[in-house]
Amino acid sequence: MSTATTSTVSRSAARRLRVGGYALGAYLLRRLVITAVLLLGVTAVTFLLVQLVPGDSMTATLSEAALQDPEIVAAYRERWGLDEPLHMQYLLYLQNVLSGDLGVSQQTGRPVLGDLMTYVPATLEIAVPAMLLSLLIGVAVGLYAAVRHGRAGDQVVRAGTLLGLSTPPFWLSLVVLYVFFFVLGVSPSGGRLSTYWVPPEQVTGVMSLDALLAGEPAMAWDAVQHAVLPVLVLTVLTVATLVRFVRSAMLEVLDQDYIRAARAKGLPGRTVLLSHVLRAGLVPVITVSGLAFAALLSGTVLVEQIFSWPGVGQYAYRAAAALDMPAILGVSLFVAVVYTVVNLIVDLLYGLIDPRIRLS
Amino acid sequence: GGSGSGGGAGGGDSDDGGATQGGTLTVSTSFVVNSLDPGQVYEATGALAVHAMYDTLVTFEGSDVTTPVPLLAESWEVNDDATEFTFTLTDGAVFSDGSPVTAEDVVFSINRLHNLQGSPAVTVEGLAASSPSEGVVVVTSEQSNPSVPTILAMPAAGILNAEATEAEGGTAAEDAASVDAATDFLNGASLGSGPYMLDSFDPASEIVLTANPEYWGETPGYQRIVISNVEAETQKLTMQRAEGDQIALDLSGRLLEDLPESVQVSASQDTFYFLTLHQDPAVSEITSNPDFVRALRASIDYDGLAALFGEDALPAAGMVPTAFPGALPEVEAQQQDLDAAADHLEASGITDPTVELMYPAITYRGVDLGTIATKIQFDAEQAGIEIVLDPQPIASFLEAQTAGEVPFRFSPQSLNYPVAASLVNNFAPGQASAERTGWTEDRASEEIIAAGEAVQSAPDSESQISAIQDWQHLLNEESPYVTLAYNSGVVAATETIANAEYSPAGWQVDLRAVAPQ
Amino acid sequence: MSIEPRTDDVVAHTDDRVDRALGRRRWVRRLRLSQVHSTWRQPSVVLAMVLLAAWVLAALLAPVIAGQDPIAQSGDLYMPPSGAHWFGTDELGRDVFARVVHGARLSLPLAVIIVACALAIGGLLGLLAGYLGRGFDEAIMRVTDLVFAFPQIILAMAVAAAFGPSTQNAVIALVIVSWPVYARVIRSAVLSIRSSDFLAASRLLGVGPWRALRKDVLPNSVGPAVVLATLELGNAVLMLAALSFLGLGPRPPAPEWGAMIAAGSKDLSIWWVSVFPGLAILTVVLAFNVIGDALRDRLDPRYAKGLS
Amino acid sequence: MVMRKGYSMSAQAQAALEVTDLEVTFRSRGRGTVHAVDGVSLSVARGEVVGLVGESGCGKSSFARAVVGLERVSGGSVRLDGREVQPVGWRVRSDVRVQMVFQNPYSSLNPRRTIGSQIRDGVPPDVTDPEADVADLLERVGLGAEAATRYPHQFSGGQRQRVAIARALAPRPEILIADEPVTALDASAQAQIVTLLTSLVRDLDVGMLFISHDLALVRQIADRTAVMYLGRIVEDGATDAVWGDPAHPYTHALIDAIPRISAQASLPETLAGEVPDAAHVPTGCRFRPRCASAMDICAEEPPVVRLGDRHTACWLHIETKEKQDV
Amino acid sequence: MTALLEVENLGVHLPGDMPVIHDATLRVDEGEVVGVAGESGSGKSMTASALLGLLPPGARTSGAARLHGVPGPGGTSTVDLLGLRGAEWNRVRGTEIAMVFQDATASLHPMLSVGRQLTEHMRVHLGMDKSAARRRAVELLDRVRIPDPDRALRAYPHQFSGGMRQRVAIASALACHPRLLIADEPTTALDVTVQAGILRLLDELRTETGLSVLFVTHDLGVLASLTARSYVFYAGRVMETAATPELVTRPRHPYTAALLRARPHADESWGQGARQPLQSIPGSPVTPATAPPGCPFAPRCTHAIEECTTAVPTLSAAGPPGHELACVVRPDLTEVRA
Ligand SMILES: Nc1ncnc2c1ncn2[C@@H]1O[C@H](COP(=O)(O)OP(=O)(O)OP(=O)(O)O)[C@@H](O)[C@H]1O
Ligand SMILES: Nc1ncnc2c1ncn2[C@@H]1O[C@H](COP(=O)(O)OP(=O)(O)OP(=O)(O)O)[C@@H](O)[C@H]1O
Ligand SMILES: [Mg+2]
Ligand SMILES: [Mg+2]
Ligand code: NI
Repeated sequence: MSTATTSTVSRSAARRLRVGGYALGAYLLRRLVITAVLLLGVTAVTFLLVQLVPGDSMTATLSEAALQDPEIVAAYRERWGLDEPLHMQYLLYLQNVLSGDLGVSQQTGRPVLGDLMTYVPATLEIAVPAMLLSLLIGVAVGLYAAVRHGRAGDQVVRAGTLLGLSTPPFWLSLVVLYVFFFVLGVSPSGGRLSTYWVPPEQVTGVMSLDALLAGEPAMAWDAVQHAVLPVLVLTVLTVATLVRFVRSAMLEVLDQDYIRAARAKGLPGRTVLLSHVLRAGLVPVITVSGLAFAALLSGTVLVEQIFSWPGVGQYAYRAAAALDMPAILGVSLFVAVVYTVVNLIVDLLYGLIDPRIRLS
Repeated sequence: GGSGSGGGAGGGDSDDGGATQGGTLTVSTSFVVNSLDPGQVYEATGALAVHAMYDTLVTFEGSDVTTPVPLLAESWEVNDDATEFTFTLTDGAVFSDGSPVTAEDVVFSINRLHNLQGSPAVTVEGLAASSPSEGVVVVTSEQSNPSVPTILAMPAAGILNAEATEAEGGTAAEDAASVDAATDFLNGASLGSGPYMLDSFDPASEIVLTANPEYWGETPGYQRIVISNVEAETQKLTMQRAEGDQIALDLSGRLLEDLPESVQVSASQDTFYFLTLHQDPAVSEITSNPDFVRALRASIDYDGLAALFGEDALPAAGMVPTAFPGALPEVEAQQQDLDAAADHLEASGITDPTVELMYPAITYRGVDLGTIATKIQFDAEQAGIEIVLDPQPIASFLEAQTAGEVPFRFSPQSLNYPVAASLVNNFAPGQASAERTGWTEDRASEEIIAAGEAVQSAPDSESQISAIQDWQHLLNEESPYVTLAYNSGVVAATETIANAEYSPAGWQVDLRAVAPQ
Repeated sequence: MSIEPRTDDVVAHTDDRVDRALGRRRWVRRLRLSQVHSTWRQPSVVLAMVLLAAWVLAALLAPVIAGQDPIAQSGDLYMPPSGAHWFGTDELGRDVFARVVHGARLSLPLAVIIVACALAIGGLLGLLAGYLGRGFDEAIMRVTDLVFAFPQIILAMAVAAAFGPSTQNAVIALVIVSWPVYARVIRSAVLSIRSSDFLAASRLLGVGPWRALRKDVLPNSVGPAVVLATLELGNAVLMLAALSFLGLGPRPPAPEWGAMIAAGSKDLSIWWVSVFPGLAILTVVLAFNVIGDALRDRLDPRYAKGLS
Repeated sequence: MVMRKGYSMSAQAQAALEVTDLEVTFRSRGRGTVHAVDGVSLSVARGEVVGLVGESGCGKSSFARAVVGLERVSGGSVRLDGREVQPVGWRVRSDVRVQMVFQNPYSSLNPRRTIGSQIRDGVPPDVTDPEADVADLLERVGLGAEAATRYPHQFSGGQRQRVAIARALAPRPEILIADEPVTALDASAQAQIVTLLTSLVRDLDVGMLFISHDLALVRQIADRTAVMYLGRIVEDGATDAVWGDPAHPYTHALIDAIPRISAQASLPETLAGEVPDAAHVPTGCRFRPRCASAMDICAEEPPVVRLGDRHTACWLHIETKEKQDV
Repeated sequence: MTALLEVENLGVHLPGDMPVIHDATLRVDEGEVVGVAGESGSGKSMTASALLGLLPPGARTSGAARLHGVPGPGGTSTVDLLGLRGAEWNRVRGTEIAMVFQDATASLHPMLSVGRQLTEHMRVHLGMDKSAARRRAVELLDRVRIPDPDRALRAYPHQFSGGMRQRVAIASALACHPRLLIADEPTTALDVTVQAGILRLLDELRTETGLSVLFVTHDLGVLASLTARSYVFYAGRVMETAATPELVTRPRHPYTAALLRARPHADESWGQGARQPLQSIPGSPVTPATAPPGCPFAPRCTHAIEECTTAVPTLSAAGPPGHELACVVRPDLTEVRA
């Protein structure tokens, strides 16, 4: 948040903290390189975790019958380079990962990558709306709280966000399900679609869209209804962080002289808020929304399980419950990659939006 | 919830919807399915699906598991010492691709099951099939075995289209275990002659079956059956506000409690829960001590434990669940006797024993095994035995169990095939399960070995039943198994469904028979 | 002169003159201070303190307060809340109230252990990274980047699963995923101190680098660490519960809140089995968060920024 | 004549601090190499106040920090009585005879230590009663001895600057570098601190390099004044001479830009343009682009000209110098 | 001269009942540059903020601040600035009164182009379309001597130097033809050389456009060179006011005199005057909140008498017309300058 760097920080510190002045091209390149290195590191971490699993990864992966067969065992050893030194094993692992081979899930007996491909759209179906909703609410409410700083509205928001931050996600899901399904009976129980529907042909992977494409509005509506509660819970979980962040970012901006200057110019309050305060305040918000998205993805692990939502989260949950390491690591790797890439995009956006980076 | 126009049978508009009576049937069950290849199928849900897709020579109807009825075989004969079974195939049975079911297909399928050496192969151990003439199949057993028709009614013995299977890399040859490559294909499509075909299989979430338009028998009841992987608690939610035709398979005990009146429930106590104590002193000095086993056996609050499962469970009397002939009468149910436990413990010479109890961290038939294990822990504590719980993921548990080095474990068990004698094949000293428990023949008494043999050599089922009861009494005396309780398999179905009966035969509910009412 | 791209350093320079207006900042500080004093008197903070005190007391006096044995089983399964069982009984007929109260004995100390370990590791590494700079700093920061690339709960899950489920391993997993936050925050605090004039002045007086670390750097970086640790205590409780919920926490029959919720989640009609432990988590975490927030307001808010 | 980048001030016998051809460079990403200090020579004698003035960004602070050893020196040398001043690094600094007073009194004291403990850090180990020494130092800067037990936030900006001075004096320094020590203070506090500093210099026979952008203030207290522009010294000499008759056009412009108090309101004179980026220094005379009297010859690096006691680096004085030499 | 702005007994209390301004009375005539001086924290900026309604939220004001000749639906009228609420301010801000802040870096939005920041309020207030506003923006930039105005419009603030930024800020303030410009220490953050340029610019604007300026500074030298009349603040009160040359050469309030003595005497004949030690004011400044009863300067005043600590002196005439001071003692200060 270089906008906020003021001179109370000793000057030389300020110099060091400032976003360096690179041209956008160099900035882009640097970010790309950093991301690539990070991703490499991410694979190293998952590889190390594989090594941590007690016993041979082979016994965990191969079936009983296959283990009896020396040929299969030899082939397996060769493919995963189990006889090679550790760094060679890592290279092999890397090679496998790069070619999309994340191993075979013990639970499903299928390649982890294929499993992920199946479950990702379902997760996105709730994660993306929840993220958008969180951003919308987060910005609106955060801005509201900042403008009403210290007053009743702000206090209420603050209390609400603290409550949101302190709520265990799995518990909230249960309570919501209990209330809306069990007590009130206004929501479907779980899953993506009532079972009497034949799922539409997968086009986008998003159930409601696919249903619409298949010309089944009633089915699309059913799909939407199923998504409501999980989206709600995920939103509640993410929005608290966002509101708090937006609030403090906006407070910081509201405190700036340039906002006073804009008001002194006689600009209407709305204009000041929407085109001056928001613009400056959103830069850090964009950055943090990358983080928030990652948090949201982690949230799906427990939430999807409770709502029987067949997404990556449920997959991860089941993998964890079954100690299905290839699947767990596949999910970790996947989410880490998504997160890293989202962050890269966010950083690039940041570079595009902030002229101080764009034009330096 | 908008249980709108799309609900019920309306959901399944399809081109040839006229052929079947119903649209979509949803079967909810919490499952782990490794394979839908008959030669590999082992788990209950796999059996459920395979049974619907593959015809067997004979089968069972409804909840009855005593009388096999014809399916692909229109009749069969058995020789006197029950070692040779001759099946005559019906005419007109065709696979889903339209080709006729021949004796070669049957021979291929049974031999492949045997030679694949997969998990279900144990049931056909010692059996071999051949076809002396067209339309006739002879199955021989190395030992006298009156249960062969029952074994051949099991889903694993489903008949595959031999030609098509071979085309996908399948083989029935001796080396099938390493050469056969059809399993992957069979996990994505079916090659049977049953009323349903495999539409899609997602090992984590669902199995979708569709009606076989070419089915040679009666038209299947539904156009589409979705077997979805749903936790027990969600199954309950679904049944509470069921829309359309729904079956739930894991509702038992408490979960059945406040279901709507309209839900039909069918149950049968076909599972038992038991503890196993390793008999090899090298593995554990404690668990191999017979007095310790007795102390533990006396410490368990069988009634309280059964209560945890809900109304449909019973405290165990012997190993055979009440669903099967040969079960001990209810009055013989075991009782907690803490004084006796104390005496036994003293006799064992072990003071303040601590043992680790390994069990799979799963919910089985709606009951969290952790709950039961915690109860066991608590009861044992009353007798001065400390138990440390060691929940393991199912895969690790099975692996450890197979390795045969677990001192003390707890798990549910159902029968390989619905004949009590199958337990002897598995649990008698020296048999597969007993071996993994270190209960070798030389660690067992003459008496119990003889009792086991008596079961196996019983010429008819009557004498077999009394033999098996004797065997169970002896087990309660000196075996490393502590049978705790029997629990039911339950089928809960919406009122719109006919023939939703629980079958202890292994497939839980006969999907070929269920139909809209 | 024409409009040439100016570098930030030049920008920083003109800021320097603004230091003249330091007076202005003095009032800002004064203003903050006056607000801060009221933060301690805010009803929410008082409430949080009381709540936390109550939980600590509950943990200390659990056997007295609970009245019943948290692992004792009775035949009364699934009893709804009543006079005999305030929070009802669970699937084994155990008193939920007793279990919730005893749960504090598990969650609170474990959270403290997790935070203490993470603080010790992350704090030390962050301190050294900020102070030593260069290679060491780079290395530590890249490692934290790596850990941050994974969502916390998923990494914790993976680590706990790799080590196998147990209390100890859950704690290890949570420490592994949470130390980098401390490293980051402390590092940035140290960085700003490292370039501070008072540290330079100390060194000019002949104070050695290690003594300066102890006397100048350390005391000035504890503030953010304390704030963070308080907030992280809440987070640790939450994460521990999540791991237990997943079955990767303490083994049964330990009255762990997350595990209790998991047990209750098996059947919604016995809502009391999961609602009360959930409320326990909620209140504990809320108390930590409110107090952490107040602390953050109290101590220099600038440092706390790294948290959000 | 050997052309050197910088030049030394008239070699005074008693000069304690001797800076020769000092260079400080920074490499910053995107900006390239910045020669913040580009060959500066300067000396400070005991009991003498040397003023250093210049616009923002001309390298005054970099110079100060390099002299005390806080910034890495990339060329030239800093000597105290002939011995190199030891840079601040991983070793304990044993020679503490050069001390510094910083600009910002709010950040130059550790907020979490008592004043006394911070001052005691500098008291030489051979002092038998350090407490008394601290009390003595505090008295000397006009604070009561009881201040020792208090914390920085209990003091105003001016008082903190006094504390900072006391601390700098603790190790009995011989040279004090004061980098804009009063810029952050109110007018009245400025006067107090400046008065204190000058009296201490005289009383303790310490040399002081007083850096400021306030030319009037420097004129008020400095014995000699050096004017810095873009990393170089463009003029130096006795203060009265420099201010009375500035030799370099830059000095002239600086002086003319100061607003004055007089009965007739008059606006200060402006100086065209602004200080160029130190990373892209103009060729030849660095001041040329802004200089009103720039000539063709100014495209070449100007020589250092000696005018009596003074020096300047400007082509304007070449004639004069030659005349003198003759 | 006609009064443009008349502030009477302005009082400002910050939330928490913290007084920052007491009974400040001041006047700005049309086309006049008026100075406000005082130590840090004396309430200069608060006064400026009060006149634009930019006080911190929750601040209370008292007194009156009348702005004359504000055009309205029925001809021009007088507006009490302190009575304005919410959107009413927009009648005044930008068009009648504009402001330049101390720190130009902070007072320009870092992410909006200079063009946008120059034109947005023109379009709101003057109803200009985009191109007309741009044309005027180019003129303005040219007026404040920014080279290559066309390019400058497309640039962002960080691409300018501090002095240039302050010029942009001034251009932006002048965009809607305000009649009063409040400049709050606009040169404090700048080098003297740059400061000189800004001072000249403001002076030119005054002569050319008849702009009135309220110039806030703590540097009496700046005050002397630019302003015609000045007010000296201490602890939120006006201590003395007079024509600037009179004030700086013949101050009558001990505080003003002390301020003058504390600054370096570099002003008269350069190079000659022997160096005199600076004379600092003893003690440290107080704020209205911490001020003792009576004259707030009394504790630091060398002329203070008993009475000073009891009654707060009010501003009253002294000496030449227009010279007023708030002092009980009114010592006969001989000229501060030799
Ligand atoms: N740590 C640093 N990294 C990069 N550049 C630096 C650093 N410190 C100073 N500079 C550059 O060196 C030049 C001189 O800076 P310095 O701080 O020495 O100037 P100064 O004369 O003290 O200015 P001021 O009057 O504003 O304090 C400037 O161009 C500045 O940008
Ligand atoms: N945001 C604020 N909150 C609380 N008090 C404030 C705030 N801003 C200013 N003050 C107080 O108001 C008084 C007057 O401040 P003001 O900004 O008017 O001083 P100033 O004369 O402009 O000082 P400077 O020369 O440093 O700009 C000061 O005592 C200060 O403590
Ligand atoms: Mg400097
Ligand atoms: Mg001000
Ligand atoms: Ni519905």
